[in-house]
Amino acid sequence: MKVKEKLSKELVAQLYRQMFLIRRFEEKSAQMYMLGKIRGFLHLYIGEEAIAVGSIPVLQPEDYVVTHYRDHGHALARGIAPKVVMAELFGKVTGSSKGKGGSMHLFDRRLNFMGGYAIVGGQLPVAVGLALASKLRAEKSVALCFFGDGALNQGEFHESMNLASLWKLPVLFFLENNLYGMGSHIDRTFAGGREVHRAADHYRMAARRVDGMDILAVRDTTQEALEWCRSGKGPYFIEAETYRFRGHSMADPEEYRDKEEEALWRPRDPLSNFRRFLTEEGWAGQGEVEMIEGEVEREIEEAVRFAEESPEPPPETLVEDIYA
Amino acid sequence: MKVKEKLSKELVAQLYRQMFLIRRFEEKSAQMYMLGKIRGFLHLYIGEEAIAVGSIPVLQPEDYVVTHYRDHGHALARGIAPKVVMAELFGKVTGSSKGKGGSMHLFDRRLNFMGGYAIVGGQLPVAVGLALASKLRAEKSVALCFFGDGALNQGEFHESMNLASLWKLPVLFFLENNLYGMGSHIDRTFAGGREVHRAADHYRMAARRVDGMDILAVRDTTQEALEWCRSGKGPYFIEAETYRFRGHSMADPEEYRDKEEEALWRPRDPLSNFRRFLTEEGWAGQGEVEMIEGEVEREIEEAVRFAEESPEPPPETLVEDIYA
Amino acid sequence: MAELTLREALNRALKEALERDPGVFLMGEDIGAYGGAYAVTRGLWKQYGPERVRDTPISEAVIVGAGIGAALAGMRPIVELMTINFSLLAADQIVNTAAKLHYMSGGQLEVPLLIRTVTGGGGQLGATHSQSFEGWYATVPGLRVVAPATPYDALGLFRACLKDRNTVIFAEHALLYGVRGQVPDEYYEVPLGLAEVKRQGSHLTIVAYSRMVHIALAAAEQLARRGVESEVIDLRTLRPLDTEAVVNSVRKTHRAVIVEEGWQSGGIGPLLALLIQEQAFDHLDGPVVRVAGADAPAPYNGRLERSGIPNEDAVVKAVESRFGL
Amino acid sequence: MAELTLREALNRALKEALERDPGVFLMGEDIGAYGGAYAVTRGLWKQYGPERVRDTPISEAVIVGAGIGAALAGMRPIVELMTINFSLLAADQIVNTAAKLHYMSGGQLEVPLLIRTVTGGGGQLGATHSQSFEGWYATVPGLRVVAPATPYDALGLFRACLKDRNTVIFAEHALLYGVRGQVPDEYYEVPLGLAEVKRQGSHLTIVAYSRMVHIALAAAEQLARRGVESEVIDLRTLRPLDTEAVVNSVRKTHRAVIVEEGWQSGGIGPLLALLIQEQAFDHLDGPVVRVAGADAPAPYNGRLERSGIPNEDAVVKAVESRFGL
Ligand SMILES: Cc1ncc(C[n+]2csc(CCOP(=O)(O)OP(=O)(O)O)c2C)c(N)n1
Ligand SMILES: Cc1ncc(C[n+]2csc(CCOP(=O)(O)OP(=O)(O)O)c2C)c(N)n1
Ligand SMILES: [Mg+2]
Ligand SMILES: [Mg+2]
Repeated sequence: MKVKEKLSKELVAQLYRQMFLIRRFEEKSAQMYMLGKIRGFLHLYIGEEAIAVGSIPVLQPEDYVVTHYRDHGHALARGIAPKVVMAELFGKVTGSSKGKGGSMHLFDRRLNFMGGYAIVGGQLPVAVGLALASKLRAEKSVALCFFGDGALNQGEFHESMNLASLWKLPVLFFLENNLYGMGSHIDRTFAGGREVHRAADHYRMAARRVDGMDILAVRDTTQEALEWCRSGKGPYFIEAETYRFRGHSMADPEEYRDKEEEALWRPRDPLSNFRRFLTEEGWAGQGEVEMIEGEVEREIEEAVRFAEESPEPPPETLVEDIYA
Repeated sequence: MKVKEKLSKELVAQLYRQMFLIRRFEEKSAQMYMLGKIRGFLHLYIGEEAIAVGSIPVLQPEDYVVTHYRDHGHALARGIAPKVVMAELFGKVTGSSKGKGGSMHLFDRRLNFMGGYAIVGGQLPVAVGLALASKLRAEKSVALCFFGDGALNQGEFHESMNLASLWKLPVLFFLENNLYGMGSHIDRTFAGGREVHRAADHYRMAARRVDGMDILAVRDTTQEALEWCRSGKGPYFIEAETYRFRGHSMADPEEYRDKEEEALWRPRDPLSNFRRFLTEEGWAGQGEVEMIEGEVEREIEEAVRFAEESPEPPPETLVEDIYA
Repeated sequence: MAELTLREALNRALKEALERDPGVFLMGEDIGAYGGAYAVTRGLWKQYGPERVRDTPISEAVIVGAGIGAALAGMRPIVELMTINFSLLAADQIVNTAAKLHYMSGGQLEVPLLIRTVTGGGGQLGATHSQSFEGWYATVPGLRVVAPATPYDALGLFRACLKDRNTVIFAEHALLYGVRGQVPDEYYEVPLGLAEVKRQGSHLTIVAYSRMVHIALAAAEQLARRGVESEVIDLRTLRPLDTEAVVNSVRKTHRAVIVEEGWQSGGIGPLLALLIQEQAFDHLDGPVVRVAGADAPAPYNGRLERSGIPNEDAVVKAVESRFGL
Repeated sequence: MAELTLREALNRALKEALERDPGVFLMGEDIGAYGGAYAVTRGLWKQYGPERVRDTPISEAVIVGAGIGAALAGMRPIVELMTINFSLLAADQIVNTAAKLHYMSGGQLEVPLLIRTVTGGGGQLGATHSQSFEGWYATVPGLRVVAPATPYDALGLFRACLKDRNTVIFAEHALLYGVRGQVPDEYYEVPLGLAEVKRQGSHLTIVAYSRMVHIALAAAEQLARRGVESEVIDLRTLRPLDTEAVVNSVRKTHRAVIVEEGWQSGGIGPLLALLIQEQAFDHLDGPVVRVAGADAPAPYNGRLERSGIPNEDAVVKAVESRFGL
């Protein structure tokens, strides 16, 4: 049931633009963190951009996205404006949560971006409920739920997989397997071996593994999975193999990964590879690519300026929005 | 790696005696419940006796047993005196927990009977810890952990399976699959289908299914599994297919099982079948069997008398044993 | 008017909710085919079918989490946690997710989730099955906590909860399901955050909620026989807490007794005592008195268990010994 | 004597425990190769190896449950829950199992399990990562709850916990790890259940624990400059609670202020206020005053977050406005 679509210049440029945007956004965030403009925990998505950009743009507006605390990439791919995300990281009232959520807790109700969840595994049951609502109302919405390899060992992962499968709910479980949960390699935390998508077998759930560094493969697999979910066949599980090029968070001493492993993954950088694909396969000229990059650079600068200049949330907001 | 042992008259008589003891104990408990001598929740083990008696007597004294709230059978099979269990059900100070635990919370430290746990799935992590201690001290103790099909969908089950397998701990996971968790049939709660022992595949754990109504098959499988665990190969998962002949608890309106299903299981009654095996295969004469039964009847009567005549726990014990 | 048990009042509440709002659905362990562990949902599965009255696996975390998700998407889920003891398995979803999404999203998301659950002891179910955690949930900003004492309040509060846009812990006491009371046929609501004076009096104020309201009323009856008139206040809602009603009464009576089933060291009583003495210190004739459950896990033995739960004698004795009344 | 940070004191405590008792082992998320999220276990994995310093999957329930099992079997597990926020995922094991096995078994079983965890806010981590649940755990019979404010107390209390035969929640405040203090080279213990007067005074009593002790001391300093002498009591242990020490001080000073970081409606403060007014009512010049965190989830924004956590000015202001001092 391959759904490989015909690529267009516009599409390819658009995808590159989004990946580049995330990369630069994250690099800028790191810089702002060092400057003390951003505080708390900051988890970067660098190296994993092909997943968010390969999958989220395939969704319809009525679909839902939930994810973990490493959520900037997903938020940007869903269309939250960079300046609104940056303002949130700066803790400003113009941020997506008026400065009250922070990096790990991004949301946009209008975009059905139902959030970054900072408790490992905590978003999975929520995704099941979003899909349940879709099914009960006989809608076509699918709940796309991202989580890391670390979440595999949380009870909530299993309870969610079981219920989604049992009730045939349109959840697309999307594992971002970057091999590490903080400093722990998956081989030291998960007893099931490396074919992690086989976790779905236990629940008789459809599953596939995909190269998470290859944006087109991710896109293709996501389309296939969404079709499956929308057709009422129940949930689907995708395992994307990927790697984070930075530490777990800005506080990570990074003493646990060996340099050889890192070196093995570097050439798989989804961004530079897709850039090469664009230019070498004739989808875009060097000039066009640089134009995109220039635009993005400016957008990021503008986002920082916006965040910088935005006001802090007024004191009374401390006790606002506790109850609806 | 079959370990089928040679049966002896003594062994066979002993096994029958224990099964009959549990059966009569449970029937008497039900009666005492109707009389208001026992209160709270009371879950009977009738129909499942072959599991506890097929497995627990195979253990060594240094092995551990943990189980759920349907725990009378396991407690008796491990050797807690019927009168001590009955006294606990009566809430008397002579009971295994001085009347403070009740039916769902039986314990005997000296017998390494580490308890009845009344939170579905709650005993599984504890079993993992007992096995961890065994491994850390390089002992041979195995933790035998019973749980029901209802526990399969609790996160704690999965977290426990994963950790036990990851760390190669000597846990014998023993699923009493009686097809129902309260009023819910397994097909309505578990997405994985009927080959439930395959749940272990996800954790690369050794597993087997056994006829839980056949005490010798249970015994054989348990021996095999214990050998596996003791040899350092890690945990083992046994699924025993069984059926409870009574309601979930004494409060169960029993409106959810159809009579045909019940009728299908009745002929598989582990007790009457083993009785027939004994007499028909010449392991014991009718007279011998009746003698055993008579002894057990008297032991049960004695247990009730003991429970009846024992004193209530003194008032001050309300606030005793909160801290060690 | 009809005389209903609290169980019947709740059953009516659920039926009404299912009738009026297509967004309402029920979800929980054995609420369908089995009829509910405490038979509150009896009959609803047959009438509304397994799509709207959903039996779930024993998976408390995802039951609550799926309720949150469905609520986010605009449905009106009513989730049953068989007892509040098991809610600990869903505590993360309740406290870290349901209670916080509205705030963390800067007001964008709403989680109108109603969590019905059974609280309290006295049934000889032992330590793991006899706890009262509603007081703890009442400490969590973002949650509402409701605990009715009568059929009238149960139905009226339930309706108010359904209109509320936040997550509510609706705690039903296991031993109150059989309690009877008059319930109007016409629609009415009992607003959240409004305590009720269940008995008027001028000598002292007894504050309670859920089953302890009945204990307080019985104690008041006993005290009245010797001329001591107690005002009995039923909190009904633990969060928001109607401090005003309590403080006003204490300003009048000058004496306060708080009766609570849970552990001495927990519950809503300490907070209420703090607020009373903060706001009515100069009106108090003596310290705020608290009568609470023993600071012990619940024992199975019936006599022991009862000795650890406040009864009317304990309340009367406390009034005598602390106030010399 | 050596000057150590609280982190170093705890690292020494862990090392010492591993040295002295072969039954001791550590277990938790990323406490080994990574060195601990807050670096408390740094170096131990290299020194004691992966068998005794065990990295676990992210599975809070089984981490605690396996600790319980190992403790039952006679080992001396020390478990780290990365933060107390995540402890909700293990709340069932802590409250329904660890706290109850001794009681439910009629005294047969013991669960000498030490659970280290990080509490508190102030790090701009947002609502899910900035909570203080130690006060709630302190309401649970069967548990002990400890929350040190200084390196000296951290090491001394840790040793006492290791000798105790019960499950302990050992709550370390994220913002105190860098705090320095003198720590004797010789062995000493700080007994559980014993508060300490950290500063003597006669005009009022300020009670606090963990980070708020430092706030209380700073406020006392400020008050002293205008001649108001505060007695500052560090509870150190929330369960058992040293009510006596607090009440004795209040009997002397006639004024009590309780400072706490957590939500207004939760924590140990309300219980303490209840007990103070119960046991020292006639000695009080006015109501027991409480200064606590805002009754709101923690916001990310730093200025907002700080405005919701008591600081010395808030304490001083409360003393001024409530006592006219
Ligand atoms: C329940 C819980 N336990 C622990 C943590 C601390 N923590 C935050 S992220 C993380 C690692 C998660 O790894 P993974 O799921 O693989 O996601 P990745 O960071 O690799 O994207 C841990 C342990 C947490 N946030 N929640
Ligand atoms: C966490 C939790 N949820 C719900 C319950 C209520 N409950 C008690 S037993 C039971 C069914 C368990 O079924 P199963 O595990 O199959 O065991 P069986 O009764 O069949 O032996 C339920 C739902 C509980 N005790 N604990
Ligand atoms: Mg990862
Ligand atoms: Mg079952």
